[in-house]
Parts: sequence; structure tokens; C-alpha cells
Amino acid sequence: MKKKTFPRGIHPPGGKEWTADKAIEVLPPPEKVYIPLHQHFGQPAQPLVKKGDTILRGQKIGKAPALFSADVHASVSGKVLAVDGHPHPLGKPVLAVTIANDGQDSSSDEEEIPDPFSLSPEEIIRRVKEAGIVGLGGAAFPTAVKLAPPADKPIDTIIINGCECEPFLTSDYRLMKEYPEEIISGAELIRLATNAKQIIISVEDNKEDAAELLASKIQEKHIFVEVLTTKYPQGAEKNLILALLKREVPRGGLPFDVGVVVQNVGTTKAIWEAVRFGRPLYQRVITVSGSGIPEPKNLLVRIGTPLQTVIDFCGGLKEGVNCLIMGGPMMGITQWNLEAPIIKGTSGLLAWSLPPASQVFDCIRCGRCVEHCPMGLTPTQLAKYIQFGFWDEAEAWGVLDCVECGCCQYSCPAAIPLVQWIRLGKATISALKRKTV
Amino acid sequence: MSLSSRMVIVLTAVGIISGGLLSTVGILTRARIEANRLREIEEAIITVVPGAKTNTKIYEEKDFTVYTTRNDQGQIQGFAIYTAGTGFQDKIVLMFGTDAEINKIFRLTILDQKETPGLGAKITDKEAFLKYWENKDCSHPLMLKKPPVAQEELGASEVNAITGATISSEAVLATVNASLAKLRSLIQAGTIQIEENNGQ
Amino acid sequence: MELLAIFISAILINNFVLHYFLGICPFLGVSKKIDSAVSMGLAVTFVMTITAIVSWIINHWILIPFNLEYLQIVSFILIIASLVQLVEMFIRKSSPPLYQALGIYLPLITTNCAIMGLALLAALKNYNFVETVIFGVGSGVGFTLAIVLMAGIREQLDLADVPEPLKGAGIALIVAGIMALGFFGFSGMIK
Amino acid sequence: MAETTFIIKSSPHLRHPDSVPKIMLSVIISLLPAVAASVYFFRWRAVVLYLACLAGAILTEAVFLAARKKPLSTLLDGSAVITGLLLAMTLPPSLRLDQAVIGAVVAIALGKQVFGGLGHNIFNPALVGRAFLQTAFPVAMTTWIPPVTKIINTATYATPLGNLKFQNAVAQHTLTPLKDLFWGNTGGCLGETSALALLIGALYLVARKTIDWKIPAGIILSLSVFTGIFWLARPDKYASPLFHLLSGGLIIGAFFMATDMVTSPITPRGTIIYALGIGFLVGLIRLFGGYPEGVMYSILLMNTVVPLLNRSTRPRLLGERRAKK
Amino acid sequence: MMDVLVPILTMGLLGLFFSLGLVFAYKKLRVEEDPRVVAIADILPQANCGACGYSGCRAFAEAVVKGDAPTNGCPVGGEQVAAQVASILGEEAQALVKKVARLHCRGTKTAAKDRGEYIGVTTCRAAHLVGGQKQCSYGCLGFGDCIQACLFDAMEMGDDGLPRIDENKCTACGRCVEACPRNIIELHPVDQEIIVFCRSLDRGPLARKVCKNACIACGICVRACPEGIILENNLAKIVDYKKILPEQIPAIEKCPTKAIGRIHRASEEEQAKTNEKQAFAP
Amino acid sequence: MASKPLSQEFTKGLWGENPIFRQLLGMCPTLAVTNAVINGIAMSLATSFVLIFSSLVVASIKKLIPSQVRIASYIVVIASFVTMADRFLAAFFPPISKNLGPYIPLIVVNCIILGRQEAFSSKNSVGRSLIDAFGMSLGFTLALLVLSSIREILGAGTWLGHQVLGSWFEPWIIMILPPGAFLTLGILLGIIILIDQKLQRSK
Ligand SMILES: Cc1cc2nc3c(=O)[nH]c(=O)nc-3n(C[C@H](O)[C@H](O)[C@H](O)COP(=O)(O)O)c2cc1C
Ligand SMILES: Cc1cc2nc3c(=O)[nH]c(=O)nc-3n(C[C@H](O)[C@H](O)[C@H](O)COP(=O)(O)O)c2cc1C
Ligand SMILES: Cc1cc2nc3c(=O)[nH]c(=O)nc-3n(C[C@H](O)[C@H](O)[C@H](O)COP(=O)(O)O)c2cc1C
Ligand SMILES: Cc1cc2nc3c(=O)[nH]c(=O)nc-3n(C[C@H](O)[C@H](O)[C@H](O)CO)c2cc1C
Ligand code: SF4
Ligand code: SF4
Ligand code: SF4
Ligand code: SF4
Ligand code: FES
Repeated sequence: MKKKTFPRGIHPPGGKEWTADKAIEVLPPPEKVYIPLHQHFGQPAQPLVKKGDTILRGQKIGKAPALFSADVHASVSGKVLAVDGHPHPLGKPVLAVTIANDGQDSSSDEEEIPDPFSLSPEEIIRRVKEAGIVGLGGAAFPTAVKLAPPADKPIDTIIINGCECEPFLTSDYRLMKEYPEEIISGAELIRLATNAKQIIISVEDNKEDAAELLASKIQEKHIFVEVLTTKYPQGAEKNLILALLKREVPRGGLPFDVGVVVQNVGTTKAIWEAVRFGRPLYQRVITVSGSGIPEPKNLLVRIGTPLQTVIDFCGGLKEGVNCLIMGGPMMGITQWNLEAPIIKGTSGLLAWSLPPASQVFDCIRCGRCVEHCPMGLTPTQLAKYIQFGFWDEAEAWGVLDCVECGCCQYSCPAAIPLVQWIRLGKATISALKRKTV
Repeated sequence: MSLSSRMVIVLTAVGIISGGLLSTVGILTRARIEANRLREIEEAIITVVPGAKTNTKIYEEKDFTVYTTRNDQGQIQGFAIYTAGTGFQDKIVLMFGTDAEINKIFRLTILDQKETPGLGAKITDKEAFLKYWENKDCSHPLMLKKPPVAQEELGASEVNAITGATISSEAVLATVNASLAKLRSLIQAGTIQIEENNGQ
Repeated sequence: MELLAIFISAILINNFVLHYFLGICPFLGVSKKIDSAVSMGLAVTFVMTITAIVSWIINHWILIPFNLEYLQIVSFILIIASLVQLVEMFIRKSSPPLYQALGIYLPLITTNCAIMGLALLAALKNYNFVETVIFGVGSGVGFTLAIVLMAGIREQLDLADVPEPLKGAGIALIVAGIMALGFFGFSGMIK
Repeated sequence: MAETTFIIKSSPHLRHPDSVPKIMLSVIISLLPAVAASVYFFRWRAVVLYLACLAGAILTEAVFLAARKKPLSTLLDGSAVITGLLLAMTLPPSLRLDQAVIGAVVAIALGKQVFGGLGHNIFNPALVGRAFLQTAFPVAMTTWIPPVTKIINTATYATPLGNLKFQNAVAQHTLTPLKDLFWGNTGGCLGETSALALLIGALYLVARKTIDWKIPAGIILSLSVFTGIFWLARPDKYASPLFHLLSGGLIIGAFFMATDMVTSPITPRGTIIYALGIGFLVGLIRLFGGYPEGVMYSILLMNTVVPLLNRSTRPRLLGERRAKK
Repeated sequence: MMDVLVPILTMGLLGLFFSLGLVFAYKKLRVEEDPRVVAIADILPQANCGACGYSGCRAFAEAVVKGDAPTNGCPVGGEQVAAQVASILGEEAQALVKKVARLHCRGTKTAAKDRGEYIGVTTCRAAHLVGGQKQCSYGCLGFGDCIQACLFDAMEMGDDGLPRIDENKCTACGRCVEACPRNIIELHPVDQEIIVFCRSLDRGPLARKVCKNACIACGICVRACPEGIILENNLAKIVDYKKILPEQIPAIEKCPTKAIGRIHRASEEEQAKTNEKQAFAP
Repeated sequence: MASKPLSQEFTKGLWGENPIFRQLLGMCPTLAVTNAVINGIAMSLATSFVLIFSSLVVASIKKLIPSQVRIASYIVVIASFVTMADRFLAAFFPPISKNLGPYIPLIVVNCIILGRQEAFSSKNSVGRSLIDAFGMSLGFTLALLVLSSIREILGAGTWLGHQVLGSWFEPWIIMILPPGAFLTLGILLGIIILIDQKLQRSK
């Protein structure tokens, strides 16, 4: 049978071979961690500790002030050195809690629940929320919110996103290989929380062994493993839903509009740990890779570990490295300050040396960006509208639908920074909208 | 006086004055313009039927007018046919003369055309085009010679095409052939009767 | 067949804008946006059709019988001006949305030589009534075609790096020139 | 803080290896077989015409770039070379050199640079140059010589299509044999005669995915259908689709000129309409128009429509309602 | 006789017919336009910049006549236009202090470090989206979006990488204020001499580390003039410039990073000199 | 309208407010009849005649005309003069009349003429209006002359019918065809703006 997939998209070089067979290693907790209070979609958390406090690992140090926010927990035990502005991977310094690790790692985890499947949906969601879980697939959207969709939007399908379509990243793959039972159980918890009927675990066909392993562990009839064609951005939720279910999430809508919840495998495992063991989200698995890293690895790191520590653990940066990326090569963010910490949304750290910038040409209207945009957009036209300030036209042509996957810019022979233009347009248009409302 | 009535009066007055003025201009120039037009036809007829002294319009329809011409002795020399056909761009208006038996074309002249200058417009050029039409046998449909050859090598009912403007040349040829056929059929049908119009 | 030839010829071969150079002012002025170009085209087509009818009537029922051909210019222009005004009033009364879309272009049409040119050309070509009407509609469609194509191109050129001095009318004229070159492809199609 | 300075940029950080100069270079390479064929068939005339057009095109490009203070490095992107080459390939071998140079200057100046240079032009520059020449020097542009490989005893010579149109070749059974059309042993523009040489290059472009195969396919399809209908109805009057495909500028036009990215639509549906439109217009002009050949005009006319096509065939966004228009 | 009479009659009738039509149109379909709108629109500078908050000069004129907009609502036109507009409407001109745009950043090329090599769209807004190439997250990015936005040619990029504003040309239209993604341009009364040249909210050491000229919130200026200046979020802020007394200025100017101080206003001589230079520039 | 010195009222039509190159008015005759210098001259003479006399008449009767019938009356005035010009050419210069075809009658809708009446003659004294009309006419003539000279020389190798380029020159037929008109005027506009920018800058 032909494997399912979505229309358009691209086939970038994989780069997964660097770390695919590197088992997850534990990075020893560093001496100091810097835990930003803003690591998620929504409002920053408010500090619950102050300088000089002694705190435990897993203790809540930031409280979500609103629905669209998430709690933040300490990732080591020790003493609060400062609650202050600190460099942040997203650029601008934000309020962060600096903790001196006392090396004890004494924990404050909530109580364990031996049979989590008997919990009520409300209790599952409460425990997820208490654990400060946000999506680990990239967007860092508060998971508790996602698990409680509006009542008029019943959920019938849970998709566990194990596509990991970004090149180079292998952390999700390692999770599926090493923790298949946890992922399946976590998925079942999500299903119970949302009252859905079926669970689909989707894996790209370059990770077929992980898919087979998962399938072999499944007993329930309502859980399926679906192997999809390897194509970027297979893991983008709207495209994934289209590929698996032939449902189109309406423009401006969310998966629950078509009765679906999509969760990343890492998130799923975190949910399992939170509900079963009461363990908050204070660590995650990341891939450290790229030609600039002497010993590429998959690492379990504490949130708040500075980039420098992570890099040092992998052998330091090679000579001539000039590009450091947090996340994958398609959607990641360039880093310049090694003091910035790992945050909940960090899926990887890549380093390499880029050749001098290639010359940017004027668009030659080759249409490759159109051909590859998974959202059906016309990136070249959008970029031009934005460049010349035609905001209305850009909006009419759907600029706000762009998921910033980068397929267009990847395929552009003229090396036009299309995604940056589009981001600029999205930012400007939303600003204008806010002004006129 | 109310504004409305002033509006009406002023505009009417302007109209009347202009009408008066124009009528003068019209009358002053009318004769001359009419004469210009007639002279054009007259000259064309003389060109296509050499030696024509008088002419009579004996048949007229859209884009097809037939004149008979007489020499100074008052004998009928033949027909001058005013006709038009579609060329490369637009209509080509032309006139040609035949003998009374319609066996021979005396000459052809182009009255109006909008063909490409330097190309199709060469149909008005005597050396390039018109001279091949002199004294052609038209008892059979005329034929176009392409590529052109020297005048001596042309057959009795062959004319040269203009290099690079075959379409315009074809258009003239087709128009002439069609007019000849039409003229013959009109005579056959009795619609045109030369003798009866003699009396004028 | 003859009628079809007149129609096709008016649109493609002897296009009002690209061949006769009539209505260049609105062609350059109202071709910046596709929407307004379409409205302008429709308005012109509409007025052209009516003008064709009315001018034929005036010409054949009044001017020619009374030997007043020299009043063609004055009477045609007056007719056109009042017609446009009447149409404008009528549309404004009967269909406000249509007026919004078309109305603002109507006054522009009064001094548009495409309309006057139509009346004069139809008289010059000696068309009969039906031919005149077909010629009017065809010319209007031809104008619309040219102005809409032009508007499409100009919208795209808004996003291009056209040299400063050529921006606006300069590049529009050059585009018109190349369009006219392209339309040569249709020459000779009507035999 | 480490001393190394890092690059700050927006994602994505990977790029497909294709770049504008590489694309242009591949087109130049793909044209070489046809260039070689034309040199074989027309000898020194071909060589000097190529040189004249290339020099005209590149110099004009350089002058404009300098005047507009753009980096001269864009001269090396190769697009001006393609324009010069393609222009030369569409000229009659007997054209005067100064006229060829005029064509090249017009192609780059009026066809490309007045719009802002590479990527901004609306019309195919080489064809603007050719259309200009065709209209400026209609006689020179329709005067043909046979290839040196063909011995002919008349002074003037007609191309296969000219023969078809003006000499009623089907009825007279003087239609150029398909074999000659395929190998290129016939008269016509420099680069258009050898179908074989062109197809070799075209195959390379299609395989390399430089060009969108749907464009030539659409053109060939609609031209075949159009001419096929008439051929089936009156085989004694109309030539076969195969003849139409192999003769004139169709192959070079369909594979190398209609596919010019700058002047073809960016949307998939627009591309298909564009291609079908070109094929249809070629058929219309060849069968019913004043010219024996209509490839150039068809491409230019469809170029005119491209902006409208791009707008009206915007792809459907993911999640956009189908019903809504 | 007929030859003359018929045309006169025809033309007369045509004129009559036409004028009757017009009378009809005039009666039925008159659109009143307030002459004051036309008059005001004539006076306005026709820059159509939108600084007044309306879609253009004409829209503003209509709003003024309706009473929706103040007579001095056009910052471009300044006092003169305001007075004229007011006189048309028969009002006294409302007093209008001239404002000019001021830059709140001194992160020159040498003072503020770069994060690294920036690759991408070279506008401030675009660079801001990826955090900017300057280490300081608040300061000027130096790509000159503001200069592009200014319709009055009042800005230019200085050699130090910061835009300069020509007080005399600036009309306080506010377009540069809108354009700047870092919100470091503000309109201030032209006679306000003391300006805080920094917008960094970082705590002192961090701010200092990324820019030599940053405000480090040491409080010297506040001590010099507690009535006029306060500290807020690690940053000095002028609450009321009128309360800064001339004799306090030297103390304020003791700021260790010169993040607060007197605006450098070109003297008339200097102005003349630059004008001269411009005149001879190629 | 602020009054300018009379000389400026005249010269503005030549460059600053040239009806064709600056105001882009009357494009149709400009493009249509400039394929030969003689046509261009005839056209500009006819247009000037109409423009000058209409300005004269309009400026003298402006007070009598209620503003509601202003345009209509102007049109009648203009049309009358156009008719005179047309009849005159047809009577005395039939070949030129034939060449110019419908473009002489079309002077009536030439935007320059109505535009000048609206914008100038209806507001200014007779003398000033005349000067303005002369200036505009000269500007129009100049533009037509330039355009038709370029087109005739390149398109036919002749100027006013006289051979100016040697026999080596093969005429560019395109120049006397419609595309040539568009292209030439387009390029000319660009050049004029370029020159103007240079002038402004050096000021
Ligand atoms: C272009 C693009 C690519 C993505 N790729 C992946 C992916 O490979 N794996 C993944 O888990 N999420 C991916 N996501 C995020 C998903 O769309 C979705 O947000 C996520 O799976 C939701 O799960 P979470 O909330 O647990 O993170 C991608 C998103 C985008 C826009
Ligand atoms: C701009 C242009 C104008 C043309 N004008 C005419 C024309 O007026 N009359 C004509 O017969 N052919 C004209 N042609 C040429 C025809 O298209 C066609 O090639 C020609 O009739 C073939 O004639 P030949 O076989 O003698 O070369 C023109 C071609 C071009 C490019
Ligand atoms: C891509 C291409 C397009 C062409 N387009 C045209 C065209 O539109 N019109 C034309 O007359 N010749 C065109 N030519 C030249 C003709 O293909 C070819 O020379 C033709 O047979 C000329 O015939 P003719 O002499 O009868 O005009 C083109 C050539 C090429 C290579
Ligand atoms: C597939 C392909 C086809 C091209 N065809 C043409 C062509 O027909 N004419 C031309 O001038 N340039 C052609 N170019 C070059 C380039 O796109 C052209 O110069 C641009 O139109 C100039 O902006 C082609 C380029 C490619 C990649
Ligand atoms: S436009 Fe947006 S969604 Fe489309 S390919 Fe580009 S980045 Fe992806
Ligand atoms: S891929 Fe690049 S060059 Fe091609 S159309 Fe898109 S933006 Fe233009
Ligand atoms: S400097 Fe700013 S406020 Fe002043 S005129 Fe320019 S854009 Fe307007
Ligand atoms: S002030 Fe703002 S807009 Fe101007 S250059 Fe600096 S960052 Fe850019
Ligand atoms: S001159 Fe023709 S529309 Fe203005």
C-alpha cells in the first residue's frame, strides 16, 4: 500500500545518521541553572521564590497567571541566587531564576498514582497542569489547555506525533526506541482525558524500526501505528491531520475543530510521568549534533542548563563554527550567547560552519516556493507584498496561514529570505489589526 | 432671470450661433470637398482605363461599383471597377479597368490601404507591383507568381507577388478575381446591361 | 461571417487602444488596479454600444438626409456628453451598487476619444446598423481586454524594481508597445 | 562569553543546492547541442550571429547594471547569456550582423532592464528582441537560406512552414519530410531546425528539473489536438500534428522559451492554462493567421496574460473552503 | 436659405435639449459640497501622510469642518496652517508647540556590540524579529526604517550608525515613531533640552556589558533633579521636562555613561554650514 | 490662481507643464499621427488653431455662462472650431486630411483643450488665456515634432520626406507602426524625467 502523506513539502537531507544510534545520555545537572519564567506560549509565569530561598528539585518556582501560561519548576535543588533578567534563547533577556545546585537533587515530586488509568479526566488534566507541561514538539503550547477543548468540539482521535521531520533531530526517535511503553501509556492517558475513540501514533518511514517496536507493544485495539512517507513537514499538525485522516483544519482553526488532538511523543512521555509519578517537567531530551560538534549525542538535560555546559559535554565547539541553532535546521533559532539556557521547547542544539552568505537574487518567479509550500500559499507574492507594504493584499493572500516551516525558502534558488519577510508581514499585520480594533 | 432659464438660454444660444457659423463653413467648403472626392474617382478611372473621357456609374453596391467609360468618340471602352477586399491589416480599396469583353485588364490602382509601410504598402508602388498588372489577360482567373520573376517571364495571366508581402498581394489578386466573376455573373443575369445605359 | 469578422477584428486585430490609439488617457490612467480597470472597461463597453446605436441613428436619420455631415463632430460630441450624463443619472437612481462600481468612471468617459472615435469610425467605415452595433460592442470588448491585461501587468510591476524615471506612464507605454507587438500575431487572421 | 561570533539569521538554515546561476548554467549547457547543430548546418554565419547577439546582450546588460549601480556580479548569473543565445537561435541565418545586434540590445534593454532586470520582466526578453526585429525588418526576417547540407537550385528558399502556408504544400505534396525536420536538414532560424539536438538538451533540463515539464507537455498537447482535428477532417489541406510539432520554433519555444520562469506563471493551475493557451494560439496563427509561424507571438501574448493568471489561479489554501470563490 | 436654417435649428435644438437635460440633472441630482472643505483642503500641505489620524488631507478637512478634528490637528502644517484653518472656521488658532522627533539611543557602532553577523532582510523590523544583530535588545538597529518612513527628508543615517534628525525639517508627523520597531523615537517639544538616550530595561551590569552608553540606573540624574526625573524599570525617565531647572543640568550631565544629557541642537552657524555643504555636494 | 509673470505663463507649456510629457494629456493624437513629421505638423497646427481660438472665445464669454452648463458650452465652442479645421483641411489639403483620418475630428475630445479651458481660460483674462494657449500649443507642437522626427527618421530614413540617412540605412519599419509609437514615447518620457531630475538636483 502506498504510504500516506500530504501534498507538496520538501525532502531536505536527513542528517539523522549522526545521532540516530546514540542512546540517550544523562547530562549531569550543572552547578548553576538559569530557569526563565517565560518558556511557553502565553503569558510569563510569576516568580514564587526570591533571592536566598532554598528550594527542592521539582518545586514550583513560577506560577501561571492565566489560562494561557504554564507553571515553572526548579530543575535542581539548591539556593536561589537571583531572580533577575538573564539572556534567553529567543533573544531579549527575560526574568529568570538562578539556582545554585547543591548537588543533593532532593525532590518534591507529588505523590505517585499506581493506577493512573482510573483517574477522572479532570484529575489527569490537573496533574498535567501542575507539572507545567507544555508541548515539546516546538510550539511550547500549554498542554493542559490542549487537553480541555471547548465542550462543543468533541475529540475523536488522538495523534501522537512521532514524525520528527526536522533533519538532524533524533530525540523523539530515541524516546520511541527507549520508552515505547511510556509513550503508549501516555497516549492512553490523553485519550482518557479527552474522551477520544482512537489513537494514531504516526512515524515517518525513516524510523520504521521505532514504529515496529511501538506496534509490538500495543495491546489495545484502538491504538494504531501509522508509517508515513518521510517528507518535511510531515510533523506539522495540520499536514499530519490531512495525511492521516484526510481532514482539513479550517483556516485560522485548530486541530480540535476537526476533532483531533496532536501531541508530540516527548510530551506524551512527560504526561505519563506527570500523571503516574507526579513528576513536573524539569528535564527533557535534546539532540546535540552538527559538524561543529565533536561528539554528537542525545542528552537528557535539566531545564535551565546553559548552552555552554551542554556543548562542553559534547566536546566543545570545533574550530570555525559560526552558526549555532537551537532547534532543528528548518525552524530553529540562531544563538549567539552561550549563557542562554535550555528551555522546555528546546529540541536540539546544532552547530556548524556556514560558508559566506550566498548572493540573494531578485525573485525569478520559478514558482518553486509555491510548488512546495505545504499550506498552499504563494510565498513569493507574499514576500513582495510585504516588502512593498501592501498589507491588505498580503493578508488576502493568506500570509497569516503560514506556519513558517521554511519549505519555500529552502527551495528558493534566489536565496530570498522569504520566511523572514513573511514573519515581518505577520507581525505587522497583527500589529495593525490590534491597532484598529 | 432664474438660473435654469439662463442655463437653457445660454446653451441654446451657443448652439444657434455655432450652427450658424458652421453652416457657413459647411456651405463654403462643401463644393470643394465634393469636387475633391469626384476628382479622385475621375482620376482613378482615367488611370485604369487609359484614354477614358467620360464615365457612367451603372451599378453600385457596397464596396462594388461599376462604371462604363467612353473615349472621346463616345465609344464604350470598357469597365472601371471600384472594389475592396480585406488585406493584411484592413480593407484594401482599389480600382481596375477592363475591356468591354472582360478579357483584359488595362491597369490597376490602389485607392486606400492600411498595409504595413515598406511591406504590404508596396502594393501602391508602380515598380514593385502595379506594373505587373498592366494589360493582363483576365479571361481566366489571374495567378500569383511567387517568388517573383522578371516581367518578361510572367505568363499572360500571371502577376508577381511582393516578396515579404504575399498576403497583401494575394488579397489584391483575390479581390480582382472575385470582382471579375461578379461582374460576369451580373451581366449574365442581365442586371447590368451596357447597351441600355448607352443613351445617357 | 462578416459580422464575426468585424467583431474579432475590433477586439484583436484593430484593437482600439493598441492599433487605433484611442482612449489612451483612461488606458494609462485607470489601469493601475485590476478592479477599476474592469469597471472602466465595462463602462466603456456599455457607453460604446449605446453611442454606436445613437450616433448611427443621428447620422442616418438626420445628418445624411439633411446633408449636414459637417455637423457630425458637434452633434456626436453633444450626444455622447448628454448620453453619458443620462446613463450616470439612470444608474445612480436605479442601482446604487452599480453606480459605486461604475459611476465614478462615467464622467471620465465623456472626454475619452475612444467613444468619439467609435462614432466617427463607424460613420467613416459606412457600416450598416447591425454592423455598427457589433463594431461598438467589439471595440468595447477590445478596450476592456487591453486595459485589464495592462492592469494585471501593472499590478505586478508595482512589485518590481522599475527604474525610477520610467515608473508610471513610461513603463506603461513600453508595455503597451510590446503588447501591440504581440497583438500583431493576429494580423491577417480575418480574410 | 565565547569569542566566536555567530551568524544571526532567520530560519530555515538549510538550502536546496540549486541557485540562480546554476539554473542558468544548466540552460546554457542544454542549448549547446542545438548550437553545435546550427554551426554544422550554417557554418560561419551561425558563429558570427551567436557572437554578435551575445556581445550585444552582455554589453547592454552591463551598461544598465552600471547605470543603476547594481552589483556587476549579477552579470555572471548567466541570464543575459541565455537571452543572447536564444535570440540568435531564433534569427534567420542570413540576417545582417548590425540587425542582430539591434535585436540583442532591444531584448535586454526593452525586454528586461526597463522592468528592473532579472526577475522583473513581464515578457520573454529574447522574444521581445525577435518581435522587434520581425516588425522592424520584416523582409530580412523572412528571407531564408538553406543549410549548407542541402543543395538547392533556386535563389530563394522557403522554410517548411512558409512552404506549407504560402505554397499550399500539402496539396502539392511538397511538404518537407519529417526526417529532415527531425535531423535539422532544412531551412529556418539558426537554432530551431534540428529537433533532435533540441530534444537532447530539453531532456537534460527535464531530468534535472530545471524546467517544469508540464509547460512543454501542455503546449504539445493542445497544439496536437488543435491541428489534429483539422488534419483528420481534411488531410489533403492541413498538415499532420507531427509536422507541426517538429517544424518551426515549436520545440525550442516549448522547451526553452515558454519555460522561462520569469515570464511564466508561478501557480500550478496557471501554468497549465498558460501552456494550453500557447499551443492553441500557435495552432490558430499557423492555420488561420497571416504568419506561417506563431510560436513567438503566442508566447508573448500568453506572457501578457500571466499576471492575471497568477492572480486568478492562486492555489487553494489548506483549510480554505472549497465552495467559496 | 434652408442650408443655413436647418443647421441653426438643429444646433439650437441640440443645445436646448442638452441644457434641459442639465437643468434636470442640476435640479434632481445636486450634490452639495461644503465650500469650507474645499477651502481647507486647499490650505493643507497635501502630504497625505496621515499624521492627523485621517486617511489623507481631504479626509482631515472634512473632519475639521464637522468638528471631529481640532483645527491644529495637522502637525505637518504647523501653526501657520492651523491659523489659516481656524480663520476659515472662524475660530482662534489653538496654541501649538512645535514638537520634533528625538532618538532615545546612543548605541553607536563603537559603543554597542554586535551579536554576530546578521544575514537576512536589511530592515530594522525584520532584524528585530530575529532579536536584532545588536547585543542590546532595546537599542537602535541602524537599518534606517525610520529614514525610509520620513516623507520630509528630515532624517539621515549618521556615520556612527544612528539616524540623525534635522530639527528644522521635522514636522512631527510621527511616521518615524511608527516605523521604529524598537520604539526609540519619540516626539518631544522642541525646547526640551534634556533627553534620556537609552531605552534598555536590562539591569545595570547587563546593560553596561552590551552597550557603553546604556543607562545603568545609577540614579545620579534622579538625585540631581528628583522633581523631573525618576527611575523606572532600571531606566531613568523624565516625568516633566519643565521641572528640570537650568542650574540642575550640569549635575544631570554627570551621568557616568552619558545616557542622559542635553540634546545637541545645531546652532545657527552650524546649520548654515551644513546648508552650504549641501549646496556644494555633487 | 496666483499670477505668474507673463513670460512664465508662456514657457511653462514648453517644459514644466508640457501637455504631453508632463500632463500626459492628448496621448491619442500624439501616438497616432506622429508616424511622419508632416502629419505631426498638420496635427499640431490644427490643434493649436482650436486651442487658441477656443481659449479666446471661452475667456471672453466666461462671465455669461452659468457654471452648470460650462462644460457643455465649451464643448460646443471647441467642436465648432474643430469642424472648421476639419473642413478646411478636407477642402484644401485632401491628402493630409486622408492621412490624419478621424484624428482631426478627435481634437474635440483632446483632453488638452477642454483641460485648458477648465483650468485656465475660464478663470483668467483674455490676454493671459491667449498666452497660455500659445504656450501650450507650442509645447504640444514641440512634443509632436520631436516624436514624429524620431519616428520618421528611424522608421523611414527620411525627415519631412527628405532622405536624411544614407542608403546603407535599412529603415526600422516598427517605428512607424503602433508599437514604435508606444515604445518611443515611453522611452522619451523616461529620458525627460531623468533630465528633469538632473536639473532639479543641480539646482
Ligand atoms: C513546520 C512544522 C513542523 C513540525 N514538525 C514537528 C515534528 O516533526 N514533530 C512534532 O512532534 N511536532 C512538529 N511540529 C509541531 C506540531 O505541529 C504540533 O504542534 C505538535 O506535534 C503538537 O504536539 P505538542 O503540543 O506535544 O508539541 C511541527 C510544526 C510545524 C509548524
Ligand atoms: C510587422 C509585420 C508586418 C507585415 N505586414 C505585412 C503586410 O502588410 N502585408 C503582407 O502581405 N505581409 C506582411 N507581413 C509578412 C507576413 O506575415 C508574411 O510573412 C508574408 O506575407 C510572407 O510573404 P513571403 O512568403 O513573400 O515572405 C508582415 C510581417 C510583419 C512582421
Ligand atoms: C521560438 C521561436 C519562435 C518563433 N516565433 C515566430 C513567430 O511567432 N512568427 C514568425 O513569423 N516566425 C517565428 N519564428 C521563426 C519561425 O519558426 C520560422 O523561421 C518560420 O518557419 C518562418 O517562416 P516564414 O518565413 O514564412 O515567416 C520563431 C522561431 C523560433 C525559434
Ligand atoms: C528554463 C529557462 C528558460 C529561459 N528562457 C529564456 C528565454 O526564452 N528568453 C530569455 O530572454 N531568457 C530566458 N531565460 C533566461 C532568463 O530567465 C531571462 O533572461 C529572464 O527573463 C530575464 O529576467 C531562461 C531561463 C530559464 C531558466
Ligand atoms: S509560506 Fe510559510 S507555510 Fe508556506 S512554505 Fe513558506 S514558511 Fe512554509
Ligand atoms: S522560489 Fe524564490 S525565486 Fe522562485 S518564485 Fe519563490 S521566491 Fe521567487
Ligand atoms: S523625522 Fe519623523 S516625525 Fe519628523 S518629519 Fe520625519 S518621519 Fe515625521
Ligand atoms: S531608530 Fe529605529 S527605525 Fe530608526 S534605524 Fe534605529 S532601530 Fe531602525
Ligand atoms: S486623448 Fe485620447 S483619451 Fe485622451
